[in-house]
Amino acid sequence: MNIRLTNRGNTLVAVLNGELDHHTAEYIRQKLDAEMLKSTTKNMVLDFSKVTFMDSSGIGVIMGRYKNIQKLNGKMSLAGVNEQIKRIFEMSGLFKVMPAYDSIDEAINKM
Amino acid sequence: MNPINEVKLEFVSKSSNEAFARVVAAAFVSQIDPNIEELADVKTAVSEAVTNAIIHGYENKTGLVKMICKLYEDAVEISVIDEGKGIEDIEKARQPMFTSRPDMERSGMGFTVMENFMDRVEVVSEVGGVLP
Amino acid sequence: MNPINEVKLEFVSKSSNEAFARVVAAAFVSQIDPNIEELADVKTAVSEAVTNAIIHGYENKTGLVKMICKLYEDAVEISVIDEGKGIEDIEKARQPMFTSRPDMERSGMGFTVMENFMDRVEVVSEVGGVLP
Amino acid sequence: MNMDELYEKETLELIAAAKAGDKEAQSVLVEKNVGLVWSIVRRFQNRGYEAEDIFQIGCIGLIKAINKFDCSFDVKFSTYAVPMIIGEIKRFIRDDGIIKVSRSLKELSNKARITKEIMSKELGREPTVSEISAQLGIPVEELVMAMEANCTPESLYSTLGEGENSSTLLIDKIANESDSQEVDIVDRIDLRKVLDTLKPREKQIIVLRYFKEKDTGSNCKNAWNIPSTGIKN
Ligand SMILES: Nc1ncnc2c1ncn2[C@@H]1O[C@H](COP(=O)(O)OP(=O)(O)OP(=O)(O)O)[C@@H](O)[C@H]1O
Ligand SMILES: Nc1ncnc2c1ncn2[C@@H]1O[C@H](COP(=O)(O)OP(=O)(O)OP(=O)(O)O)[C@@H](O)[C@H]1O
Ligand SMILES: [Mg+2]
Ligand SMILES: [Mg+2]
Repeated sequence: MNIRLTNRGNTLVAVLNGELDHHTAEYIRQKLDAEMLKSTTKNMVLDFSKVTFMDSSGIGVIMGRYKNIQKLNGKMSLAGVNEQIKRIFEMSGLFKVMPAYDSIDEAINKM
Repeated sequence: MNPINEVKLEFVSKSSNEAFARVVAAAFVSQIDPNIEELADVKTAVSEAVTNAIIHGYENKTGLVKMICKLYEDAVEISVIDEGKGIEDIEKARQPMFTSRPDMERSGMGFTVMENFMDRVEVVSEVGGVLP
Repeated sequence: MNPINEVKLEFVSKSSNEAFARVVAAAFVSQIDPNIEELADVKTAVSEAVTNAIIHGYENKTGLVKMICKLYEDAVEISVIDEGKGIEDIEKARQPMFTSRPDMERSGMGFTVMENFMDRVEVVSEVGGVLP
Repeated sequence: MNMDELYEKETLELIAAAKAGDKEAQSVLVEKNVGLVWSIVRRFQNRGYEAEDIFQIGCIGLIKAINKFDCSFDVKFSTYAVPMIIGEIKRFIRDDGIIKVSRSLKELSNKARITKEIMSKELGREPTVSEISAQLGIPVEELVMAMEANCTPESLYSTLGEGENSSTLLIDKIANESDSQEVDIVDRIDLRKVLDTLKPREKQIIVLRYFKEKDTGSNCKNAWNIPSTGIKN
């Protein structure tokens, strides 16, 4: 699993690549938190288009970031979620708190 | 009914073995020639069970996780077993969003995911067995 | 020296499990990110050992084959174990072109291949154990 | 003198003749060992080469073995020839072998994803793993592994974290872990335990060892070379 981070305006865009499970979750968590701490961004877009596997550990990572961003009065959204992962998000009611879009650009436009 | 094929895997409770267990389960299940979605379902369910064994059962200490895969004429059965601390209240544990470890950013969705991705999930547990 | 990681696999001596054992070994070895040739070598060696267990050890009857994979800092060790009939003369068995089953179109190259594809091959055996 | 010895003696005579320049003797020797070469070639299948090509390379190895074999070696010719043949084949395919598995699996997994998309459109349903693997021309096992491409995405030798200055190698971390509590449990599932449970008369163990140089740097010399003194025993 690796992660590519870029700032677009006051939105942090994170492209996740690989498998998001308990083993890789900690690394992703650290990367995202470190970036949020040092930059002035308050919104976040997580791009899942390159994520090949995810289990409930991924929900934990997302919900954890969501809580932090709420404290900053920021917004969070998802992009490029495939069917398999979408099912897990639906199960956990994640879409009730953040929207998902087809692409990063769309996510940023609707931010 | 006796299984047509059966394999048993034992591994150390390291998080890096989660992906390993998934490959093994996927390789076993591919005997029944599933499609990619079905395979992904099995992998996700196995991942949940193995992760639970590592973080809840053994609380990240070192222990052995067993995975037994059985192939029947019309079904595949995968058991993930740990000898860790056990589950006190299974019914509660299976509820969506119940987690004993919110501090670890767990969402309490593991069992729910397993139930949704497999046809049947059985949980058997005895409390006890704290690692030496 | 203690291994950094270790897994144990047990499977029924069915020829369809040969490919399965290869995947498991390959998945284990890929922890050290080998190159394609190295991985192919390991898979071939494992395949030879597992095939021997099935056809010679158990003579195609049903038995259990064990595979233990260990990761050390600078090495991977894979053991393939059967409880079949055993090898009478190990030195002879290891010679290129020696086979006890020319009738089965075996070429007697299994051990030679293992030796050449791995850095070291140990063979331990006791004769006996006919399957019930 | 038994059949084996007779055969070996005849071989030695042919080798002597071949080394002295007798082309006829050389081709008789090659002919006699065609089966040997093929039985090695078979072990290189599924690596993306034509068997016939590998066979030709194997024969070059065989001829080298004929030319280099010395009757004073005190081993059977075949014992000497096999590592030479394998070595020749490996040198031939080594250039491709440098590709890391992690990378090739990732490529394959991408291919599999695309193939799957195309096939499900064509079939009007999800293709099964065997259908996809047939389409890609790879065994099902390869496909299953590839789809778990991130099985071990990080090389043990890659640095933790991405920053230039983070110099902790993953291998160090794992090595440290293994110093602590990891140790005793691993001990418990030790081979010894398994051995103890086996009835002694039924013991049969084959240990394969695969040493990996700690430095996986660009060349993988010792680890994979056929030892030039491959004629011990
Ligand atoms: N193997 C186990 N040993 C002991 N307790 C367990 C085990 N598996 C699950 N549990 C208990 O059941 C609870 C629910 O498990 P579940 O997998 O549904 O959620 P979670 O692991 O807490 O969170 P998530 O899986 O979403 O990350 C856990 O919080 C834990 O208390
Ligand atoms: N697990 C085993 N149990 C009993 N005998 C064995 C076992 N493995 C090998 N042998 C004996 O050793 C001989 C040599 O094994 P080797 O793998 O080199 O050749 P082979 O299996 O006969 O032929 P090939 O591997 O080329 O198909 C076998 O013919 C058999 O007699
Ligand atoms: Mg869980
Ligand atoms: Mg053999």
